[in-house]
Amino acid sequence: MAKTALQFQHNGRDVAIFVDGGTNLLVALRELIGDMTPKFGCGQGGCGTCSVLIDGELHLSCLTLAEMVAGRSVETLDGIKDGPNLHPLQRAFADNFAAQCGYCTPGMLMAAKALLDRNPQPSRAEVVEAISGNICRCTGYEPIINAVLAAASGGRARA
Amino acid sequence: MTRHRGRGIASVNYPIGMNLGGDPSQALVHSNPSGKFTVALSSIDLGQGMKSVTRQICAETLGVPVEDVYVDTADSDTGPHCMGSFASRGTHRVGNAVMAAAREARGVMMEAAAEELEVNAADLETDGRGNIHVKGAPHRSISTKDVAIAAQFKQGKTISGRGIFLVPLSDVDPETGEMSPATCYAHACLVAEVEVDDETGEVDMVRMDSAYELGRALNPRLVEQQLVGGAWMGVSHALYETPEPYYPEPVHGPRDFVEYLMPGPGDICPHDIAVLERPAPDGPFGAKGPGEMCANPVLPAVANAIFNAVGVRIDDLPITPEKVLRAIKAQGGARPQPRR
Amino acid sequence: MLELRKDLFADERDDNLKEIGKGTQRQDMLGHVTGTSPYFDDHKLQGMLHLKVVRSAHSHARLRRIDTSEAERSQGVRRVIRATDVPRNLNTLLSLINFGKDDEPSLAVDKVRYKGEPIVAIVADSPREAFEAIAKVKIDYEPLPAVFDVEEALKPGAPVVNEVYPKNTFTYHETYDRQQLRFGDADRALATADHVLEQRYQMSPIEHAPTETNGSIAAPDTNGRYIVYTSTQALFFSVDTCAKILDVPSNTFHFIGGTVGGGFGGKVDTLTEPLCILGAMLTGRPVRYVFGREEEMQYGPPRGAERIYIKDGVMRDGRVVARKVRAYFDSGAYTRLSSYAAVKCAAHLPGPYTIPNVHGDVYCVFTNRTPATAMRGFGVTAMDFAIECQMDKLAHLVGMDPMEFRILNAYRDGDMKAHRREAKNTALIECVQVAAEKAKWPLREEFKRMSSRKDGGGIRAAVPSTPRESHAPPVTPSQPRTTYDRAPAASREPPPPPPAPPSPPRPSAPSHGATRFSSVFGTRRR
Amino acid sequence: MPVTVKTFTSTHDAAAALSSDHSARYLGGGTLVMRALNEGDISISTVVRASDQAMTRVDASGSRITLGAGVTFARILAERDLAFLHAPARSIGGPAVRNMGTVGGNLFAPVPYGDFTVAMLALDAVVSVQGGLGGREIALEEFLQSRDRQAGTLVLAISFAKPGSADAFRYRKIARIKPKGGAVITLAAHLPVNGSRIVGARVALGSMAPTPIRARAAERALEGRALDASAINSAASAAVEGTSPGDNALASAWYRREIVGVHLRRLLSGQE
Repeated sequence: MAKTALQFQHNGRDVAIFVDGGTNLLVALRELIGDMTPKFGCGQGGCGTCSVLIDGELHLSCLTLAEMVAGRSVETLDGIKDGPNLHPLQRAFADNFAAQCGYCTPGMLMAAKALLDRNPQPSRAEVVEAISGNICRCTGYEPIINAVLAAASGGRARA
Repeated sequence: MTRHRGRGIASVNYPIGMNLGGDPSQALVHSNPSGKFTVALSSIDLGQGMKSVTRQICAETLGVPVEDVYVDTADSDTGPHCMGSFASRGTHRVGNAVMAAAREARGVMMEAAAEELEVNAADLETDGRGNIHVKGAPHRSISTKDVAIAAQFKQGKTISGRGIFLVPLSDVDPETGEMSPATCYAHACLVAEVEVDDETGEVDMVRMDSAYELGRALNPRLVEQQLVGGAWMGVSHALYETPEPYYPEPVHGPRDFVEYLMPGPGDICPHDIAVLERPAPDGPFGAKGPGEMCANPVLPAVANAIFNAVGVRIDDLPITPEKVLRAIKAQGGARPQPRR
Repeated sequence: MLELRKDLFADERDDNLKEIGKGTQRQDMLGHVTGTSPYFDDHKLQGMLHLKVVRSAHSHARLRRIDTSEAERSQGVRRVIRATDVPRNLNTLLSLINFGKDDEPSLAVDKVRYKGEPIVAIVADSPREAFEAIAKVKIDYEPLPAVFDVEEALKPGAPVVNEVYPKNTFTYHETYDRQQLRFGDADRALATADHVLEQRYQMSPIEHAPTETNGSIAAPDTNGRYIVYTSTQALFFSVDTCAKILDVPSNTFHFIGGTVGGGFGGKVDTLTEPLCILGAMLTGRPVRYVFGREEEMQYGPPRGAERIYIKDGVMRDGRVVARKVRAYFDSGAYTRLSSYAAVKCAAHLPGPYTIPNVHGDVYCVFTNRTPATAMRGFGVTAMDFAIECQMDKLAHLVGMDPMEFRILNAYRDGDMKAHRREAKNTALIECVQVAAEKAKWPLREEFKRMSSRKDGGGIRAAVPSTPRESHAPPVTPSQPRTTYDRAPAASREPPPPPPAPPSPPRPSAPSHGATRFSSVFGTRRR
Repeated sequence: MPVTVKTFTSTHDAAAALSSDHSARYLGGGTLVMRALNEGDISISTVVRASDQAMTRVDASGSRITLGAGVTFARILAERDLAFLHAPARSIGGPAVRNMGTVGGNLFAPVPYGDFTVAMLALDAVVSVQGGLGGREIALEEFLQSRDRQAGTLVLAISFAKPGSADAFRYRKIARIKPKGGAVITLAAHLPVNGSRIVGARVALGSMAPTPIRARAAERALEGRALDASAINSAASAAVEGTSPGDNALASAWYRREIVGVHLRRLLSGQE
C-alpha cells in the first residue's frame, strides 16, 4: 500500500515524512519524527496528554489525521523552550510542584500555553476551563491551576 | 430547591510497608572520583517521589549536599532487588536500605578522609556542603571531591556501600489472627464540608481540613503533593468512581474518561492541611509513608458530612446523586442534622 | 495549604538536619516539565511489532474450539500465540513468596472465567493488522452460569469460578476459607452492651486510571538476552514472574523501568510483560504490547469491591465494647493479590481504637469478573469507610460529639491491639485535636487535654480471655509464606483438604434484650 | 489493510464516495472517526474528506442561520452573532475538542455525547444532506430518527431561525464533572413570545432517549401561556412524558426521569 508524503512545520522546522493511510498525528510525531513529548493516554480524546498546537490552536494529536497537518505548523512541548531556557510555564510548573508522575504534564503545558498565548492574564475560572480536557490522576489539579496562574502573573511565588 | 451544608469527620491509621513484613529492599551507593554519589535502586518512581526522597535521605546520611547525589531507579542489571513500589513501603523500606548503604559509604569516605588528614576518623564530621573537617577545627578540612580522588587513585578504596532493609516475616495465627502486621502506623483525621441539593441528590465539596501524622515529613513539598492529590482521589472514590456502576451486575462499564467519573478541576475545594511528626523508631529519620493513607479518611468523612447535611446514610460507594436522592425520598425529604 | 506542626512531639525528634525536612525540588521535575522523562513507551526500536490479545466475550464459558487458521494467514501477522505456546501457563503472583496456589493462565486454556480474559495473542506489523486478525479468530464458546455477587458465590451450588478453589474462597493456612481475628469475647460483650448496631457497607470496585496505560516493549538483546521496557510498579516481581511463566532463568532479562505514568497499584500484576517477551522470543523482533484505554478500564484489574458487615456494642458513656466484622473481598476470577489484602484487612481491625472484644472474619471470594488487585490503601480503604461511618453512627446513637467520641475510643501507647501487639508511637488523638482546631470544631477542654501518650496501657494492655471455637481444627499450621523463590515445575502441591464450611452470610438474629438497632440506621426496636 | 484516505474538493464527489462504499466514513473533526480507528474499528477502511469551503461557512447575518457541517464549536464561540449558542458550544469537551469537533459530527454522536444537537433540535433545525443521488433537506427530528441509516450520506449544513430574543433560547447540560463532563441529561428550550404568550414552544432533551428528542408534553404545557410559575410547573411535571431514557455509566434511567422535571423547572425559571 502506498504511503502518503506529508510535509509540515514541526516546532519551527520543516519536516517531511511518509505516512500510512489513517495514521494519526500522535503516531506520526512519536514514531516517524521521534518527538516523544506528546503521550498516548487514551486514543479517545478524553485525557489530553497528546495535546499539541496546530497553527497555534490546541488539538488532540491522537484524533488528528496526520495528513490534515500538511503545510501547517505543529508545536509540541519539545518546542516551547527558548533554546536552553525553560518557558515561563515550565518554570512555574516546577516551582509549584505541579507534576508527580509527569505523564499528563506535556498535555497540561500545551493546554496552558494555548490559553496564555491568547489570554495572558486569565482568571482562575479561565485556567480551570483551559485545562478541563486534560486528566491528571496525581495532583488533584490545584498545583497545576496555581502554576498557570503564577506563570501568567510572571511571578514565581506560590499562589 | 434547597441546598444543605453539613460537616463530617473521620480518623484513621495506616500500616507502613507490606503486611507481615518479609518485603526486603536493597540499595547500592557509590561515589565517582569527583565525590558525586549514585544511588542504584530497582525501585520504581510512579510519581510519588521515590527518586527525590531517597536522594535526600542519602545526602543527609552521607553528609553531602543533595546536588551531589543522583538516584538511578529500576534497572534490573544495575539496581539490586526491591519488592516494588506499593504498600506505602517506598519511603520506609527503600529509605532505610538507602540509609544503610549511605552509612557504609560514609564510613569509607571518613576513613579515606582521616588518612588524608592524618587524624582518627571518629574525630571527623561533614559540614553538609561537601567538606569533611576535624570536629571543632573547621580549618582542618578536605573536600569530598579530594577524598574521592585520594580514595580512588591513591588509597585504592571504593567509597561505596550496600544496604538492605528487611522486616522479618511474621507468622499469622490462623485461629486468633495474632500477627505482627507492621512496625509503624501513620495517622490522620479529616473534616469534610459538603453541600447537598435535596432535589437532585448532587453533592458538592465545600472544603476540607485535615491533620496527618507521618513520622517525619522528609520533604514537605512532596508530602503536600501526596496529601493534596490523595484527598482529591478520596473525594473521587467517595462520590464518583466505579468501573461497575451497577455492581454486582456487570453492565454499563465505562470505556473512557467521560464515562469513568473523576472530579474535574472545577470540582475541587480548598483543603487546609496540618502535618504532625511523631517519628517512627524504625523509620528513616522517623519517616512513615504518606502515599496511600491520604485518601482513606476522605471517603467516610464525606459520607458523614452528607448525613449531617440531609440526614441520610449512604453506606454504598460511590455516593452518587441517585443514591442520595433515593434515600432522601425514602425518608420523606431532607432532615438536616444539627449544624456542626 | 500545608502547615507543619513542629510543636507536637518535638521531644521525640532531632530537627537538627540539613537535607531532611527541606522542600527540595524533585529530582525528576526538569524531565517532567520538558517531556524528557523516559516512560516505557518512549523507546523507539527498529522493526517493532505490535501485540494485541483476543479477549473473552463471555463472563464464564467453556472453550470448545479456537480456530486461528484464518488469523494466521491475515496480512501483516507475524505470529499467533496460543495457550500451548506459553511454557508455564499457570501462575499466581504471590507464588514468589509462597503464598497461594497457581490459579491463572496467561492465555485461557479450557475455559474463560471473566469477560475480557485473554485467549489468544496476535503479533503483527501494525496495530491495524493485529485488529484485523483478531476479527478472524473463531472461538466456539459454551456459556456457563456465572456468579457476580460475593455472598451468592459462597452459597452451596454456586457456579465454581476457578477449579483451583472449588468453594470460591481462597484457602488460608491450608485449611480455612477466611482469615480470622479473635480477641476477647465479642458475643458476650454484645449481649451486655447498652446499644448494638449492625450495618452493611459496600465498597465499589475502583479503576486505577493512571494516565499512562499498562504496557511493555520487549526486544531481543545481544548475547541471547531480552531487554524489556516496562510500566511495572515492582521490577523484580515482574522479572521473576516472567522467568517463571516463560521458564527461563531470571537473568535472561534486562528490565528497565522506574519512570512510570502513575500506578496506584494497577501496575503490580505483570499484565503485559510475559506475552510481550514471548512475542519477542517467537518472532525474534521487538514487540510492543500496550493496553488501550477501554482495556485498561474494563480488563485491567481494579481495586476489588468489598462487602462489609459490622456489628458493634457501645455503652451509653460512649465506650465501644465489642466489634464484630465480616468482610468479603471480591477477588474476581483469580487471586492476584486479594488473598494478601484480606490478611492485611484482618490485621487492621478494629481500626485505630482500643476495643476489648473484636471478632473478624475476612473472606477472599472468587466471582466471574475481572480479577482485582492492589490499590492505594489496599485492604484498608473500604474497611476505614465502613468503620468510620459506623463510628459516626455510634456517636449519634449515644449522643456524643463525633470527634470526642473518637478521642474517647482512640488507641493509645501501651494499649493491646486486637492482633495482640502493643500499640506504640500512636498519634490518633493528636490528629483529631489538630483537625478540630483547623476546622474550628469545638472540643471540650478534657478532650483537648487527652494525649496518645497518656492513660494507655495498664488494664488496656491485657490480652482478654478469648474463647476457642469448636469448629477450629486442632492443628494450626503457620502462614505458608516463607521464601522468595519459585518451586520447580514438578513439585505442584497436592489438592488441599476441604476447607471449613463458610459461616452463614446473613447476620444472626438478636438474641438478647438490650436496645437494638436494625440495619436501617435510626429505627429503634425493642 | 491500511485505511485509504480520499479527499475531494467537491461535496458531490465526497458524497458519491461515501454512498458507494459501506466501509467509508466521513471525517469531520476526527473526534468520532479517528477514535474508532484508534480503537480498532476495522469496519472503517475508507476515510472521506471534503475540502469544499462551504462546509466551514457560517451565515449568521440574517434571521435564518446556516452553519456548515464542518464548523467547529470554537468557531461558534468566536462569533458574536451566535452568542445564544455559546452555552451549548462551550458545553462540548475541553478546548481541544471544541477546536476539532464539528456541528455536523455532533449529529452522529451517541449518548453521552451529542449535546449541541439538543440545542439544534430545540431550534427546529433543518439538516442539508448530500446523498449519492442528490441533495435534500430533512427536519432534524426526522434525521435523528433515521440516524443509523445516515452514515452513507454527507451532511453539508444545518440551518435554523435565529431566536427573536436572547431570552427566548435556554440551554443547560447537567454533568457530574465540571467544567467538562458527559451529560447526565441535556436540556434546551426555545420559547418565542408573542406579546406575553409563548408561541411555538420547543423543548428538547438529550440522554432521555437513544437520540435527542422533543419533550412534546412540556411544549404543550407552555404553549399559549405566559412563562410564569404555573406554566413552568406544568411543563416540569410533563417533562418526563414520552421519554425513554436508558441506564448508562453516568446515571440510571430512574435518576434521569426523577430529575428531568427539576432541571427543566430550574432552566425555565432561571435558577442555578
